[in-house]
Amino acid sequence: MTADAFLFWFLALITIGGASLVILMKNPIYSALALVFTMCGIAALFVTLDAFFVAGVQIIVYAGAVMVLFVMVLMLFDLKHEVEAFSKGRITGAIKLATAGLLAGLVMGAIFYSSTAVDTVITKQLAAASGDPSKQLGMRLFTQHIFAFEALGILLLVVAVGAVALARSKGGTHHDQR
Amino acid sequence: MGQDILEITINSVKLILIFLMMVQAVPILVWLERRGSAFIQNRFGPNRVGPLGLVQLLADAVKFLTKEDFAPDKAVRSLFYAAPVFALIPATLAYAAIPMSTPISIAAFEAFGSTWGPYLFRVQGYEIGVGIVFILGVSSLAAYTILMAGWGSGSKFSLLGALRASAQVISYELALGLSIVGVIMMYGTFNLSEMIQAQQGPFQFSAFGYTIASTVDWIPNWGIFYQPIGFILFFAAAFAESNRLPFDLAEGEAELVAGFHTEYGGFKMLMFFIGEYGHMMIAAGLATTFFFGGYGIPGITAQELQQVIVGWGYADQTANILNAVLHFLMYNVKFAIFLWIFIHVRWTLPRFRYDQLMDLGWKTMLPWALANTILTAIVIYVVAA
Amino acid sequence: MINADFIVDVGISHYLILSAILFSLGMIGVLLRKNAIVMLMSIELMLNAVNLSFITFSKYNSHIDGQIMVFFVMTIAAAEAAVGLALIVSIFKRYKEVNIRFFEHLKG
Amino acid sequence: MDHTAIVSVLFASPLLGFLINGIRRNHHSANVAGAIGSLAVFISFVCSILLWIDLQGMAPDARRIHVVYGSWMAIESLKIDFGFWIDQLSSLMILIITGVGFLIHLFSVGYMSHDKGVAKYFSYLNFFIFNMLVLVLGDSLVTLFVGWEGVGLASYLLIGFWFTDGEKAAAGMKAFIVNRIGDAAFLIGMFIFFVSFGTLNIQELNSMAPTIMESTWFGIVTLGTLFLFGGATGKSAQIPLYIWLPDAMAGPTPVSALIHAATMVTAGVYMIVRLNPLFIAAPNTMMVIAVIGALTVVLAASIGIAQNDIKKVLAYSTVSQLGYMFLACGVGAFTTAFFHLMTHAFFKALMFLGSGSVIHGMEGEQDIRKMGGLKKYLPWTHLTFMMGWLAIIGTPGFSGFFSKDEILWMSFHSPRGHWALWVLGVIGATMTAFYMTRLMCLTFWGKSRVAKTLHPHESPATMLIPLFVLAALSVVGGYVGIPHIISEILPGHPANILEHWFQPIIKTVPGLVAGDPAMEWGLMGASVALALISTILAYQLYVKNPSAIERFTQKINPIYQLVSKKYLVDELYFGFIVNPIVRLSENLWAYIDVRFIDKCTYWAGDLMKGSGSFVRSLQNGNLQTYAMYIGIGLVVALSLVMMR
Amino acid sequence: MTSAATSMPIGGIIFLAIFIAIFGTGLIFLARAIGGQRKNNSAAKRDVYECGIPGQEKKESKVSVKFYLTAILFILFDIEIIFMYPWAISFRDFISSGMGTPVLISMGVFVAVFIYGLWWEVKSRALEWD
Repeated sequence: MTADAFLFWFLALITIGGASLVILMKNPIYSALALVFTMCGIAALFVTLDAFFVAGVQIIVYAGAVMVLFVMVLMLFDLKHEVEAFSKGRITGAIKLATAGLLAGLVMGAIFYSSTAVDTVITKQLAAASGDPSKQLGMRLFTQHIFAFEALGILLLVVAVGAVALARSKGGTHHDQR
Repeated sequence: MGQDILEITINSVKLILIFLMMVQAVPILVWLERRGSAFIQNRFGPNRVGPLGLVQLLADAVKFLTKEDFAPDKAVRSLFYAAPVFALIPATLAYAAIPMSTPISIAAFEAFGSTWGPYLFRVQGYEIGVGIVFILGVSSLAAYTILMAGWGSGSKFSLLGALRASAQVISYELALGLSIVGVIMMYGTFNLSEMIQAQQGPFQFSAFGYTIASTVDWIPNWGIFYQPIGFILFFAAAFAESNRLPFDLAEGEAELVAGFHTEYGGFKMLMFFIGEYGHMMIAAGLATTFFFGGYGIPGITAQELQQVIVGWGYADQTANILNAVLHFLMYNVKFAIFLWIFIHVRWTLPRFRYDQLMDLGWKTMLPWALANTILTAIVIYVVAA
Repeated sequence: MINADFIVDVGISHYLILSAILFSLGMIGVLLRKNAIVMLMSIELMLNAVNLSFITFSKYNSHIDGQIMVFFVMTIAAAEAAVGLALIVSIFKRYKEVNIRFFEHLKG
Repeated sequence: MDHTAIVSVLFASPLLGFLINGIRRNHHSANVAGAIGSLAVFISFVCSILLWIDLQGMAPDARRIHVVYGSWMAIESLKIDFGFWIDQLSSLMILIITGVGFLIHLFSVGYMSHDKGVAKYFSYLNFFIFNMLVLVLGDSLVTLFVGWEGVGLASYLLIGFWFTDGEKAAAGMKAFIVNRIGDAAFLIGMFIFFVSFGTLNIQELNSMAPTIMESTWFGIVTLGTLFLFGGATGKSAQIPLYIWLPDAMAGPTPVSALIHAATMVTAGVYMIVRLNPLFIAAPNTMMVIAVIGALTVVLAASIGIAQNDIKKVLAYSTVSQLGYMFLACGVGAFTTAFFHLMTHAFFKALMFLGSGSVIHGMEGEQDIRKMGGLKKYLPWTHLTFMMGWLAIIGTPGFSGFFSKDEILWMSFHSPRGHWALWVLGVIGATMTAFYMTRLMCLTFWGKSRVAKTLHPHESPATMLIPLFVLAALSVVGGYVGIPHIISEILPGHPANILEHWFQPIIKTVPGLVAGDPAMEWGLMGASVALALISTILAYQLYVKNPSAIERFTQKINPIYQLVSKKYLVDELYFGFIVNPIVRLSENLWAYIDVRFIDKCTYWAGDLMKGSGSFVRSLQNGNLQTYAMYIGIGLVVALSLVMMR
Repeated sequence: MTSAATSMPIGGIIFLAIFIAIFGTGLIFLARAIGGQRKNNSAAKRDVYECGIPGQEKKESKVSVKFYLTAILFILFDIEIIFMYPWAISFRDFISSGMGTPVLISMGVFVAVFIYGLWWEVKSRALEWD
């Protein structure tokens, strides 16, 4: 087994284990921490795919920002006394599980089916000739995708305004119906 | 991690060494801090145990080890115990990415019946192409340590301290991240080694098609001359990131006792200390790298020094190693100066109020960092035109 | 199918299958967990799984656009998390709980 | 500067003015808002001049600038660009729009100085200018239509500017709805052309036209141009859709001058001139246009005689003058139509602004029966208004004379003309002379009937300067298009500049031959004489002998009533179109709807209710259940894809 | 770079992280072994520190929403800053390839939006602490 293959299987184990913990842990804080773990694993997978910059951004944005927010909210509202972790209903539960399982199975089937026709081993060099992939990303982002970039700027502004407005609201969507 | 078993071993040992270096640096820093503070405040400080009180470090470590391991009843034990361990990880991971000297190249040699090498060992944990992004990302994970400790303690003071500290850390991360955009623009790379390379040699730059160079050799081509505002912002933000005075709001004794580690004691406490000092070291290392030429020696480039050493009569291989040692010393001098500034500031400035702190981060440093970015962009654009 | 080659020769299909598994795990989380915040986290997990396949294809096709898409997805995900959490917090302020059943006002 | 930059500034300037004034709509300073608005239009005016100068420098048959900003839509064969076309015609048109527009902006600064919504007002005006430019410069019918709708919107907003007054808001809505009818026709026309020619680019359409000559009534070109003309009747207030224009006088007077006299209402004429090769190819359409134009001339002029509101008189006069332009188009004298458009823009804008000055001086009074003798209070207004009056009644030497007389001659002489059209035109001219003189008499001359409490005052300089400029233009504006017959007797034989300028792009109707000079002189003399007689008559009646008119109207009271009630056209429309439709719909509702359709819907509703109560159990409001449905759908879709 | 070299840092990072985790856990256990854990602590000792008074068990958390608002704003601005990184790194290349002006303008627009957002947050007092 080569180092690369070992790394992949190790990271696959970490990510799948972390993801399983996310959905299995009763305490949402543990779920969140498991998700941080998973995201770091995914970032490492990005590195094995030569996406260095995106891996760094994954850590900064997901692990360092988004999940901090989640953890902070969970801690702020101190949700130890959770009702029940999973929704009720055995039949719907079974259907839901089956749906997710089938989806994964179908995708896997498709991959196996097509991988007989396509070369499965990833070509190792990512356009190595054209220089630093981070620069390449920048060049492409600010030429081809410039409109999306500006639109995201506006989106972030709108979200900032909206989130502040929401966070300040008194809470609740309707009058209490209980 | 390497090509063959020797390289893997050396690289692993290197990593462990870096970690141990960080760990052992903490007692020294603690001693320095206590002596320094005493000096500043006209006291003696620890001076009984050993010469200049140097053995005090050992005594402290032993004292920490022998303390009772205690967790309050309300603590969430898993997080309570995991937090100090995790406090070590981000700091060390980030620090290991900072280059501390010129790489050492070892020519191929014969041993145990086979050919080994050639090797290129870097005096750093690992060379990363997107170094800055990696360091920023990893050090942003430090917020979890704080939150885990604060929440895991099950104490209100701890939680409030943790929330304050993490809010502070993330707020200043913005200013920190933005203050180095100008640096990235200057050097056009995320790689720390390449940045140091760019800062080698005497001061010179080109503008409007002319090359402007200093007439004196020893004025170095350091980033501080191009990014003074960026440096000030970066350094201030780094202070806040490491949770030290004047930014140690999380542990404002009068309000919050000791912040998120109120419930901690003994060795667990020491591990938080290591993490905190680790952040200080990262800040010092990064400031050195971005703005003060990294391991570079003013007045002479690494290649020139290599030539000089070869001229003294050493073989290339030996000269290479000597060169690396000299650069490593240079790095440590700069590094130590910054650490001393950290300590000095801590004992000089009073603590902020929390609203002042947040105002400073959001309403002063962020706009200034933005202004610095815009200014840099425009200058680069105009000068290159 | 599962043989030594499959373990040693890590290729595009491995990454894609991993991505599919992570996606399904996230989906299970969304479908089954009661806690709205955990549901949001599961959605993040699904997005991450998709990102992984984006990067895989980017590598496979030697084209940087996949990475740029991931960049955009991350932005959207962060925006979504910000707004989603703001909503959940406003629900929490009212009911002191974040059970998903408090979002059930739009029923037939 | 290259052309793209100039055109960009041309468009950006009023758009920016619109945005700035729109954003600061709550500021009440007329000077600032007016300065921004006027400056924006002035910059456009300068750009127009620059473009016109550039065109001058080009070879006569290559005078065109095509600016394309990019593709707007490209769906199979439908390709529409953000393209703008500047040639002899559109460059002159934008000169008129921005030039007259600038003067009217300037006038508005004084006129609207006391209004709270002055910033809003100027932002609308700039919006109008922008859209008018789009309309005029658009290189395809779609772009033209965008401007067409845009000016409609601006017109609606400005008619209902004082929307707190219900009647004025209603006038705005009336204009909008009546225009909608025309717009529907215009759209149909566009569709017809797209289906049959596969393009909506104006130049391409024009280049295809010369090979066609349709004599049937149901040919593609005839139908298409008829529908386009239908759109023009809406925008340019021709029979049967002219009814909105008099009501549109509810807006501020400068708006009436700019939109409802000088520019927007002439858009229909412009459109026809723009597409002249197509219209030439459809003689039947041209005949319709000519007849409707001539009828409008007479009808509107006759209503104008009996109106007492100073702006209403001018409004009907506008309708009537627009009728002349259509008459000219209809007989194939496109150059002359544009010529009249231009002179009309000068003198009618002048008269509207003059009336605005009067209204301003009379502190809002619009009824001419309560004026009279204003000459001594408003000397400058009187003087400039008189220039407009001389121009419109066709006094030889003034601008209106040249254009109107050319139209009359062409309607008689052109192969598409007819003596009956000439007769109608001359009747219209006679009536025009009469009611305009009446307006002059009642407003400025004779005895003062002004209420004792009112103290009429002359307007400030910002309002008078535009009047002077326009008055000068009204006097000399006609000399760019001196008819041949007159130029022959003038020293130096000045050429017909306008005809020369338009020659490369405006086609003449086939079969046009040089006319008999004696005949032309005769006809001209006849029409001038008739106009002179009616002028003197009006003067006699309204100044010298006011009691005679009293007796006269008494004698023909039924007719007078009919005319002063505008031939009851509004009532007719209500009686024969609106009310029957309402009654029909009521009947439909009572019998078909309630008894049949409702039953069906109830039955369908019950069915839906039944099935809905089943489906409702699926929609339990639970997010996760919904997510499950999505998942199941995904699985099904994926399996279907996989199975193929 | 060979494939081994590209995966080297990631291997090193993982190795170091695992090493520290094990090392740290070992230290914790070592400290426990040496320092020991006393049984039968008094209730006062086992309670969390609340300035010496008995701990209050009121769950009504009155924690300011500001913390979480700050975190939200942090995420959004952080992403905007992250967007500047690829721009910053390739800015010189853009200039040398003659595309400096459009790229500078597009980032100017983005930064203008950023500044407006910041200004709005300051103006709406979302960043006030009291």
